[in-house]
Amino acid sequence: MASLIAQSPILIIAIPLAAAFLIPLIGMVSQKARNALVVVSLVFVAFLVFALARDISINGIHIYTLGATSPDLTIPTGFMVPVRIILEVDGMSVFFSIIWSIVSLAAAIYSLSHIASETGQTRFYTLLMLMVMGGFGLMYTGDLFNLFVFLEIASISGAALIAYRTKFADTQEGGFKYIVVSAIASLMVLFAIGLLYAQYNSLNIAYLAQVIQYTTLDKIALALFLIAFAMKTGMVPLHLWFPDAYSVAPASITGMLVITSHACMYAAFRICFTLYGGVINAPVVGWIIIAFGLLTMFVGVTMAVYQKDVMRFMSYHAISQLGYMWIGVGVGLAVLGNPQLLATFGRDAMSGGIFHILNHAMYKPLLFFTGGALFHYTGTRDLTKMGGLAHKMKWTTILYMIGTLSISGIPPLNGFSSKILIYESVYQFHPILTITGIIVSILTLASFTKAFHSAFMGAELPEYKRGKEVPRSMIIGMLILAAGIIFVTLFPSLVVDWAIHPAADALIDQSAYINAVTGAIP
Amino acid sequence: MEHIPLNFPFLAAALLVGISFYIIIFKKNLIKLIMGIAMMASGVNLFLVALGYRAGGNAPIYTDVPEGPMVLPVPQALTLTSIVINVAVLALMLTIVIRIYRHTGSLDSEKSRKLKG
Amino acid sequence: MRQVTGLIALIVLVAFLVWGVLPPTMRDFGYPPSDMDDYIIENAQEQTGNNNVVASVVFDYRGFDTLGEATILFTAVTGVLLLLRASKRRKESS
Amino acid sequence: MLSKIVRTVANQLILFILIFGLYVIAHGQITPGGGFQGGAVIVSGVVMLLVAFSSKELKKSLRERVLSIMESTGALIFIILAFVGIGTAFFYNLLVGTPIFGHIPPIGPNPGDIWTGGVVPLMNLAVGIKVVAGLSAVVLALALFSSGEEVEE
Repeated sequence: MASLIAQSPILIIAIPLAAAFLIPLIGMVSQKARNALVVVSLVFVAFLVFALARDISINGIHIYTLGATSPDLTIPTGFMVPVRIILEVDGMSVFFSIIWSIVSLAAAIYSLSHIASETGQTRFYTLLMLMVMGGFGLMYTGDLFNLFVFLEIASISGAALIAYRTKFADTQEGGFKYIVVSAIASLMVLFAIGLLYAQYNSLNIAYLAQVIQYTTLDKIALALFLIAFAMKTGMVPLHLWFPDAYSVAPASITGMLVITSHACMYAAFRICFTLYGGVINAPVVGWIIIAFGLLTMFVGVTMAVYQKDVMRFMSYHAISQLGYMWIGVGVGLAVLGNPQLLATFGRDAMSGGIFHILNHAMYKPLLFFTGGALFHYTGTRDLTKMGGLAHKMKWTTILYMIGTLSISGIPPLNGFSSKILIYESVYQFHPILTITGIIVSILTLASFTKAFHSAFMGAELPEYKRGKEVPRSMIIGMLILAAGIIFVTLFPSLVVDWAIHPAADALIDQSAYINAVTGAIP
Repeated sequence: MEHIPLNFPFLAAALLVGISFYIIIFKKNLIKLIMGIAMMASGVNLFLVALGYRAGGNAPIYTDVPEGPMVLPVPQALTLTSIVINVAVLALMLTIVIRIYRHTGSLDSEKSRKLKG
Repeated sequence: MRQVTGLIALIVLVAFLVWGVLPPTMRDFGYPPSDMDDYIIENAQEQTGNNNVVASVVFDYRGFDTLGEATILFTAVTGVLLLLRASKRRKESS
Repeated sequence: MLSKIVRTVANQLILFILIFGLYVIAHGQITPGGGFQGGAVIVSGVVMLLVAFSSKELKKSLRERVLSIMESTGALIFIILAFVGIGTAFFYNLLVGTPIFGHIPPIGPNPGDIWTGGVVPLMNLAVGIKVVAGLSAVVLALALFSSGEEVEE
């Protein structure tokens, strides 16, 4: 067991990868065996993630050096600089990977019947496992170039999966936009990595954080990193591709894409707090992030009000919700250099932003999954053509209501607990942030109520009289996420103490991350 | 090869990236867009491999190497990785464009934009 | 409008890139800092048994990147074959 | 399909391309080259065949199902080679010092010994298989699709 935990960072990445390589071979023999492999490997990975999380909460940061004579040997004997690729898992990484493991498991189970009528399922599951692996790699790696590689894996598989339903033209366009945006973003990341490598001759995040000097080149690299990751997360004004890509993918993939954008957000935090944490001009960068976060929040929700397509409508809400997280963490970044302010409200603001990531990662995929269920049942995404579906789709209706109440921040659901944490803390930074947040929240509730009314309420439409509730595996997939929401709702303080605060502290405490790698210097 | 003034190789890489940005922002044809991205990738790869050059260095392969310093191996490895990655991205992009062409009969990014926000 | 914003973004970006790679900001071409690389050049033969230092970086020191790279190729191939698969609609028409 | 001259020349030339590609793959640890480069060389031969013959013709000898199996196998060999070192650490090069590819070359410039490199030559081979299969599949699928053929499920 101890050695399993010692090896777990690499196993969490390598098991989905090995499964992805095996799926094409097994898929030729038996479809059931293939589906079983997908679910079993994801369950095992989720188990490993939880075991690793428990270990990290006890023993601190987990290091794994690939190819060294011992996994703990970060720096070769008799040398000062890390040479090999190092996986470094701290509270923040493990927090994101918990989310990713739950959502990917739910998405895989949901897919089992959601795409059951389509062709090319074997390749679909291969790409799904590759995307899972890319996400884990992105969260665990401690090496900049490795981060770029995993970013590419996640985005290429994502693009192919968005374009999965080839018989529609809009899926192809969505996939194309996604891959173009990803390609440009990752090339910008690569250029920035080149700029850092040119000066410090290293690619290790911890070592770079130790020696970085914030020269002009470093500032250009920081700008490139932030623009690229903002582009990938769909921050306004770089959001135009976001609804196009998210609305056309199979619903299970849309749920996973939401978490991919969170993973890119994680990468942006990693760059700002860990890589540049010691030298960054925090108030300026913090205010820039807050300003764009506000814009994102507001533009997202106002665009969402007009949407008739259920998936586009939810995509714009996803953009708007991402704004909350940027604001929460942005406030934390803005006061990073000031320990007193950080203690009074900065840490709480960051915790609020990170808590909101957890909540959003539960309810937004749930809402997308219910949207997918509506599409599965009616064959359309147009809200105006739906109506009276509550009569037939009882489970979906209940799950949609849970998601709606949660996203609008209605007490006592989990969306409320994170939003109140953000509101209280950012109010001390600047009241306007809280006021905008509340307005956006009200608009969110209004538009979701409207959508609920038009899809589920009213008389039963004649064309939807026949037909049954969606298949069982789709409901199980949604129930996993609903269970997560209910768990967080019931035990918010437990979750904050065990998951959120360690994650926020891991971001603030840059020196722990550095020492874990370079502390071994004789 | 003595000292090269004004960092010409870096400048060439930066200009390649700049030209590719021009193509990506202003050209409407999807194939041209893809060519822009391919060019950007070349620019970044050129930049990476130029980072590893050491004045007067040999290739870092010990088989029958002449005396003298060696150029840095890591940027070459990174460039190799990056080239393969870009090949993969381009293949997928071209596939999707072929699909779009099948559906809409056009390669104009303005015409094929059916989705309106 | 789109043209103007595009042009401004382009000029700013190119200006920053060019400014970034010219001498005062960027180090001179051909004289890189090389702690990590010197270690690899010196020890590659002994530690990995490779004459080709690049191969030892690609497959040993940074082997995980190469696994990722092979994975990306695998992903792209799977994606291409997935997207070019015979859809049901095409079967009906042909 | 091009003229008979082109087809005959292509038929002869493919052998040389194959040999050169295999040479580049096999000597990856001592000369410039390796799995990716050698694989790309061989795929260039496949592209030549594709130009000389038609994609329909080529499909008879290169089944996509076979290519798919080859690609998965190559990738699996690679990841297994990475996994065998896990007793020490993932990607640990445990063949160095053993009789199989384990010779340690004299430090400094030397004429080169093919039995060196540990797992590197094996990984080169795995990557070579993978690249050949993968890129051929892509090229073939694109060509087949453009000429209106069905691509195998």
